[in-house]
Amino acid sequence: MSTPLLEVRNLKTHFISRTSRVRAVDGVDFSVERGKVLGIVGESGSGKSMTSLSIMRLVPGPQGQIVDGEILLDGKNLLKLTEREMTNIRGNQIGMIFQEPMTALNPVLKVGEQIGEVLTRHRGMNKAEAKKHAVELLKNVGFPRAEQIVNEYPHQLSGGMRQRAMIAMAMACQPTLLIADEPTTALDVTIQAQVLDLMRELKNRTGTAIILITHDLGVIAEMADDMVVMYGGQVVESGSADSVFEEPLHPYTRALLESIPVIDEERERLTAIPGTVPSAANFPEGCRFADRCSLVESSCREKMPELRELRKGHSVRCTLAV
Amino acid sequence: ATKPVAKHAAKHAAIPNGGTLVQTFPTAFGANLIPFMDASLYTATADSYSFDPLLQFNQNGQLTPDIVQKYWFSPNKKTIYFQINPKARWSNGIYITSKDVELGVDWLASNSYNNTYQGQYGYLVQNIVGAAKPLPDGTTPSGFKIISPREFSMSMNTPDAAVLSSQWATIDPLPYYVLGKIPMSQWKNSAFNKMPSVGSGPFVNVSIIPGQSITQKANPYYLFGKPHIAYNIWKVISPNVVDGDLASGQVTMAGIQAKDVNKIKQVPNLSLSIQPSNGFSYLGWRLNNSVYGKEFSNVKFRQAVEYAINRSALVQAIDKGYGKPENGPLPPINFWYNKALNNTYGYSPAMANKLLTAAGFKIGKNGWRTTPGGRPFNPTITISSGDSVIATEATFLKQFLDAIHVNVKILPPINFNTIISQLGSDTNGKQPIQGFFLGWSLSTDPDPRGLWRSTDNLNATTIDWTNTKDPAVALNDKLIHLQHSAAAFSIPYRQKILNQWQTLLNQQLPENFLTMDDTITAYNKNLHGVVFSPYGALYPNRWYLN
Amino acid sequence: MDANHTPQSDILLELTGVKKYFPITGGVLRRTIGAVKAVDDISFTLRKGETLGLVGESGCGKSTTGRVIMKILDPTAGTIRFDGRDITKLSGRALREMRQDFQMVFQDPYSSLNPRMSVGALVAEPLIVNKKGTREQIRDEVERLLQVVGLSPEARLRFPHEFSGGQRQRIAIARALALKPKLIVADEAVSALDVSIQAQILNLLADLRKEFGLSYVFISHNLAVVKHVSDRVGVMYLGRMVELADKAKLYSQPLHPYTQALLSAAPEPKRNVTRDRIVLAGDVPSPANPPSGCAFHTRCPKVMDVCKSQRPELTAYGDGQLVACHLYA
Amino acid sequence: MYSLTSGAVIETQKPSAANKVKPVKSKSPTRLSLERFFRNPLAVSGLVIFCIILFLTIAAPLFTHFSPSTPDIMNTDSPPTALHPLGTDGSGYDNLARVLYGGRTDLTIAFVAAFAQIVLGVIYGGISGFFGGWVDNILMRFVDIMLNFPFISLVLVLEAIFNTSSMWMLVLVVSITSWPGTARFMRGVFLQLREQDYVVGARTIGCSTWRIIFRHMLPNSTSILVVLTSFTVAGYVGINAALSYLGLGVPPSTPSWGGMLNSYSDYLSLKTEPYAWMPPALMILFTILSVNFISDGLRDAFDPQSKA
Amino acid sequence: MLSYILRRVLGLIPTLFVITVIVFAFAHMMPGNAFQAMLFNPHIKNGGALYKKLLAENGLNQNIVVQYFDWIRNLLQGNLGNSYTYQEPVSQLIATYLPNTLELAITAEVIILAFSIPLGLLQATRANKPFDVSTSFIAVFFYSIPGFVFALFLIFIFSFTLNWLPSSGTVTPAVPWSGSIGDRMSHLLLPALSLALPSMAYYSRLTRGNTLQLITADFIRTAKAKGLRNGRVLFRHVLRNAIIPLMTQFGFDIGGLFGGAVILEQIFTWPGMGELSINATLNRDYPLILGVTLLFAITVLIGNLLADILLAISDPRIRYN
Ligand SMILES: Nc1ncnc2c1ncn2[C@@H]1O[C@H](COP(=O)(O)OP(=O)(O)OP(=O)(O)O)[C@@H](O)[C@H]1O
Ligand SMILES: Nc1ncnc2c1ncn2[C@@H]1O[C@H](COP(=O)(O)OP(=O)(O)OP(=O)(O)O)[C@@H](O)[C@H]1O
Ligand SMILES: [Mg+2]
Ligand SMILES: [Mg+2]
Repeated sequence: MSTPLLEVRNLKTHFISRTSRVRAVDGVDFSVERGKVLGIVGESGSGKSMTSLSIMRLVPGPQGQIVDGEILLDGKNLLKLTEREMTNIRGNQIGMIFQEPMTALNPVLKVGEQIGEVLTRHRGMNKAEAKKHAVELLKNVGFPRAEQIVNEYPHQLSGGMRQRAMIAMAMACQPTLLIADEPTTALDVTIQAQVLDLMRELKNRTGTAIILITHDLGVIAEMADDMVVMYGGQVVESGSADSVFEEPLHPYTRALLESIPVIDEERERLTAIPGTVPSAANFPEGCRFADRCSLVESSCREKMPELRELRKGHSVRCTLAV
Repeated sequence: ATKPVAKHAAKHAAIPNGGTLVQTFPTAFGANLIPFMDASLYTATADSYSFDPLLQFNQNGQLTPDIVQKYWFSPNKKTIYFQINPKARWSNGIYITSKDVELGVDWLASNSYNNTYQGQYGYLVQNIVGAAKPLPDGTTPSGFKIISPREFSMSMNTPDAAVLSSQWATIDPLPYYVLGKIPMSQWKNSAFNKMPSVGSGPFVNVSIIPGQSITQKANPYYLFGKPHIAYNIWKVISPNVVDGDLASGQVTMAGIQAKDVNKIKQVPNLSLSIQPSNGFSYLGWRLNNSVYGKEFSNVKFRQAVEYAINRSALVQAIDKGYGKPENGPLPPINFWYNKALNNTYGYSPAMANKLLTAAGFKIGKNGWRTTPGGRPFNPTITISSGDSVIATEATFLKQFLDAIHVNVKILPPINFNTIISQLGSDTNGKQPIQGFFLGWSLSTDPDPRGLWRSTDNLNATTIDWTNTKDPAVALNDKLIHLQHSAAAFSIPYRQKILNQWQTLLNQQLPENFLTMDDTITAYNKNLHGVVFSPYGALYPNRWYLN
Repeated sequence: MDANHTPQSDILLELTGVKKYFPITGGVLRRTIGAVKAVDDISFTLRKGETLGLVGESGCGKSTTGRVIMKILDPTAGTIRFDGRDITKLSGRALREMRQDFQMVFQDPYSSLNPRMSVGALVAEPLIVNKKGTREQIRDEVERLLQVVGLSPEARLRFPHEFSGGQRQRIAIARALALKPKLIVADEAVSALDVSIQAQILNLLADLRKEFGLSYVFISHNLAVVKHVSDRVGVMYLGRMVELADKAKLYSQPLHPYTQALLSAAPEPKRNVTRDRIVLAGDVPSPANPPSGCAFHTRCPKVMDVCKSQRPELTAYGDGQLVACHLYA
Repeated sequence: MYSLTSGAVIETQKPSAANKVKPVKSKSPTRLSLERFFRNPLAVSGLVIFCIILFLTIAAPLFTHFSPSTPDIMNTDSPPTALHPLGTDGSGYDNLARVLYGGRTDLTIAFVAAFAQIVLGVIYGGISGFFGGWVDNILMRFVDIMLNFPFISLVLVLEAIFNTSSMWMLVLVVSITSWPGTARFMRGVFLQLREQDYVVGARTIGCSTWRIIFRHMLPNSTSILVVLTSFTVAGYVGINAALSYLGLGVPPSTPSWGGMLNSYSDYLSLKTEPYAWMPPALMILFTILSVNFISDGLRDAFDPQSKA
Repeated sequence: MLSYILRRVLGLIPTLFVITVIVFAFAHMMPGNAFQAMLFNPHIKNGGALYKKLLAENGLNQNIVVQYFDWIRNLLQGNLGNSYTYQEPVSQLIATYLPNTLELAITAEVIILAFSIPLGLLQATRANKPFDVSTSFIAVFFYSIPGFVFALFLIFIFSFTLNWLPSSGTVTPAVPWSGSIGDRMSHLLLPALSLALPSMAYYSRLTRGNTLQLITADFIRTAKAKGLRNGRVLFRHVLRNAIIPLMTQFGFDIGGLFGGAVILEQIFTWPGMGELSINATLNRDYPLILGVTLLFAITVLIGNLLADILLAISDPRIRYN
């Protein structure tokens, strides 16, 4: 296989203020293959969004800083680029969609203008061309009335439609990578199914690789080729989706899978994970899951376990896993 | 008082012509500019520059020729004959004739004029035979006769020594060839009313910006010669910035307050004129007040108050010395002032205390005097709002009265309109006012009619002394009658009567006379030739700028 | 109907023909020009000790149903009977008395607790306003309640902002339990929580149910969660109940095309389960202007002509599975 | 492979690390806000300045033995002397005494008017927002009407009707003309609060209307109220000065900064008598500035998200 | 939108009705009336009779309710009556004075918006940097100074000391360039600035706050994720949204500016509505009081309406509701 499309190595994104240092992303490694879907799961606050924003170099400043690591897109380290060079990559080589379709679109600009903007910026089109192209893009994401939609404002669209418009916008320049940060969390199941379908279809059509961030293991199971499980700003497990679902190696991944009710099987009692996610401002020494882990040993609290490749292409950050 | 400036210098150097004079109004002027049309003081002032009266007063308050160059009385003193100056012309060169004077008289006598809100100057012609009541528009009173284009006469029913100086002299001729064509009922809406474009005075209007300014230019045909100054502008300027405008030269001449005199003296380009004024302030008492009317009616009380107040100190404190104590109903500046009144009621708390004690106002346990009946005596004094000097003066009055154990309370200042209305409502039994602090301003002639007689309509309100049963009131009325009777054509006689009248009021003190404040004018040093007087800055035609 | 199977005394809650319309005003004179039919003719019963799950997409009227039951909203039409008593028209003191028997847990644990009251005060408040005991008794009771929901009694002295979402939800539950209610309406009580925490709360709710014999109306859009907690499940669409059945039947053999689509669309955390996914086209229509006939006909893959004009009634099919669809008429 | 045991019947929450170190009695949100406030240097300096001003005003007799309301007729318009460090004014009042005592008037007007405005506005707006519906409709109509009133004219009219001009008059006029804005604002706040889950929740546990208003809604609007009040106070410190300019302020015998500033507000006085007008001007300025800083600080403290 | 405007206008009628009733009642509660002073003028012949005549002529001898409805009837015929003191139709007075006040208020608004929005944006993009801190301090400072004090200082500096700008009036009388654009502007500058400054400070604070909030908004992140450059993000995405709350504020303020002009009009001898309304009240000039109040209320409404329209233009969410 050739080099991966995107490689993230030892990424550290911290929020630094006079009184505290929030280690939102704390040494994350993963890679995305061309044309594949990488799913990232993890609880709220585990650093999923910050990881994706770090790739875009859109971490909210001035406190948020990428303090270490490399992000290689096609072998090119994004962290070394100037801000100006980076703007050429955003929206062009990497597209991004966000969780809240309600707020992710500018309420005062027409949908068509917002999509067209990407094209005028990166494809050098004039406004009229951009608008015409926007209609095409909207048709591609399944809008029957695309000609009207370009002249409408976001609030005139339903949640699902907005998310599709967002996708059209992110895909406008046919990026090689699409980062989708919880694209369906705010949507209803039936609409979620539509959007996921659409993403799959687009991926197949354009060969765009996707980073799909979610906390819904179901969505990952359905969509992802590879997956990464994050906890406390770190990757605790990564591998192909098949192998992780088949044999979850990390206690956290296991607990996660057992703690959710599933339609297809009857669970008398859910296996709850006690306690709460540790605060990113105040991580314990050693394994960050130790406090909640049912298998915890004293050694767990002493030293941070390394991410080890335990099976082929399947790594885990746990000393106990074998 | 400052001497008229630069009379002699003018003779040596040639007087320069041209320039613009800027004078100020503190608030907006009225929008009706036909003479006597508007009650606004400022409109009248502006009008006085563009319309000359029949006769004018000089700096000593005496009548001198103006449009009328000569006048004489018939032997029975009932008719006055007038002769118009042959040089008198309107600003467009047309000569002023008896017809123009007649129009002026007709206007003042007309229904249209008298039945409007502003018709207050109708009294100027009321003594002309046939004009006792307002006449239909355009009717000439039978007492007015045109003898020739330049001669006319006016008659009265009974000889009146004051009528010329206090009334007829001030009548303005009006341009017949303009206004004669317009029915008087329409004058108000005429273009001439919005801006009289011809006049007989030294300056005629050239443009008016409502609420802001009146621009006047020199009248080339002015009777006493074309003024040296080319333009005269009346500008409305807030009092807070007037001094700055004076200092920066944007305003040429403006009245200022006494407290500013020393500051103005430090401004290099300004001169000052300090002139006595023809008016005074007083402390009045409602003699018919239901609470303390009886006490106020006691002349000893009022005399005690007059002794108790250090009026010289008031002049020092309030007017920075630019003023005089006031002893009677005429200010010391007045030609007819009775000099014998000088120094009556010198500051003497001892006298005041003696008088009050004699009248039965005993000092109670709390240190304050009670009424002779033994009730607490805590009169209030009402003052009007809008001028901080008034409030200051009132606090001083309180201090002086405190010193003679009279516990007065100064009420919060209220609007002048409200005071007037409350003074009026006294008669209805509702008497919110006990003591009050106001002022009078006088016209040039001292004629006390209209105000001081028991038959005058104002007596019900401010001078309610004339309504009392006091025997002195009859004497007062008699003296007022005598001062304008036929005998009063003799100046010494009139002086004698007026002296008696002033003495009477000085003794009776219908109100407590306080002070006469000087009028202080600051003007740019490049303005010359102004004749300052208690009656204003005279003869604008002689002024010049360099 | 299925109420027939149960003796009347077993029924805790009964909704009959309940409607809730929100007026839409407009025009020059702000007249009512229409209505949002948030809940449009819903009937169901809840037995004592039973949990009824309500699922449906956003805006279908789940919360409104919950609020109508709670008497936070007055129904536009229909009757609500609680414990054999008609509470539809109840108000004032009588209502307040009655209210102790049914309590609510809200979705967002961040906004459902008054941030300016300490946890102790929050949990004590229902006891105080309903005058349940002396100060000391109330204090003891608060500590007991906190322990019941798995918090330490010291939590009493802290303020909500010091707790995580799951802990706050526990506080909210303690507060709801304070008055020993018979019914708890849980409106998306776990939706805002992380999956790991969600399980804690679901377990807690199950334990409480066992311990206190509670009944729940459990509102959620998560089919798996609803299945896990409920005995019976009602599926709502645009203000109407389209299917209501025992959970086993509903999940194994959904009748209504909408229920089928919903179930097929729910992603499962399992690899390689091949399901026949029914992807519905289009969006949910607006409840202000619902389609004629069957409200689902605009998206239904099995639509028939009759669906467009006639509104199907909720009728029993097979053994007591209630469904509102012309396919089963 | 390992097996995960299910937890106890009811999992007891393990106290998190953050909670462990904390003392048992923890800080209320208000307390935390105040702590944030006191960490804000600008706000604290504002508070200090304001306290100094307040002290100067209240303890005025300590700094001058002159009475601000007894004029000295023999000594008017005096420049600064040893006896009168700031000179005397046209009425012979000692300027220093006037400055010190004057704050009482201005601050009383500002505080009482602000307080009255807030109380009226909160009650009115609160009722309107809480009950909503037709009550709200009618009440807000009236607010619209009141908002349309020309303030200055109303001052004139009321002074004429009540036949007085005094500090309390001013307070009255200011309060009755300015509450509608507050009412409208508070209505919005209450409308919002009304929909909050915890308010709805309070109803479901049987709280009475009053309890809901006083225990749940008001405490949660205090932060807004505190900020609103302080901004309102700042707004009113200068009002007497402005009205004095039109001759509508407190009577000249009552000492007030506004009145002093006003009596020196002409070109020559500004130029030649800075010793007389600077002190009241600075007092007004510093009061408003400090109150503004305090308000800003309070807002940031109560609502750390807003950076405005 | 049209129906909205219509509703607002119709909704105003009862408001105006109540306002005029209250004002009318208040006006008549003031002691004295416009003609009473005549009774005390020693020079007027038959003052009493004339007084009665004037009362009758102006309907003041009638029942106050009748008077009010007379006024309404005249109003419906487009007649605002005659001012007692100015002796001119009220409508004509308003026509003379209103344009001046409008000129002042509108110029002030323009100054406010033109300066405070960019300033607020700049401050927000440099939040907590020296530029922001210093300009914010200055803003609070200006916000703290009473407008009239500021006016006096402006006059002191620009008019008296530097002699650059006139201190009063709307035009220079008696010069060839009187009334020219330049002349008018030079007169307008100081009063408009004095009127604008306190609000300018406030508006820039508001813009700054809005912008700071917007900078973290999701859709701004979206815009950045599209690769847009900073300038475009700021001016196209942030600014358009930042002005929305300003529009609402603007609506509230316009009436305030109108009323706030009263004092400045006095200082700058600006012949506007302020003077008219004060004189009307002092002189118990009922028709003028009512006329001015009516106009004031209508202005406030138009201001609000205008703000609503601007709001709708800048915020499509409102436009389509
Ligand atoms: N602006 C910020 N300042 C300080 N800390 C922040 C900031 N933004 C995020 N964090 C912290 O960074 C950590 C990671 O946040 P992130 O948004 O990446 O989580 P996430 O996994 O996306 O969670 P979610 O599922 O809730 O979106 C969290 O602990 C959060 O508190
Ligand atoms: N107070 C209200 N006024 C007007 N309309 C309302 C009100 N409350 C709810 N609605 C409308 O009623 C419909 C049903 O709302 P409801 O909150 O019951 O839905 P839901 O099923 O709980 O949705 P979600 O899953 O989003 O919570 C929605 O269209 C909503 O907009
Ligand atoms: Mg996230
Ligand atoms: Mg809901």
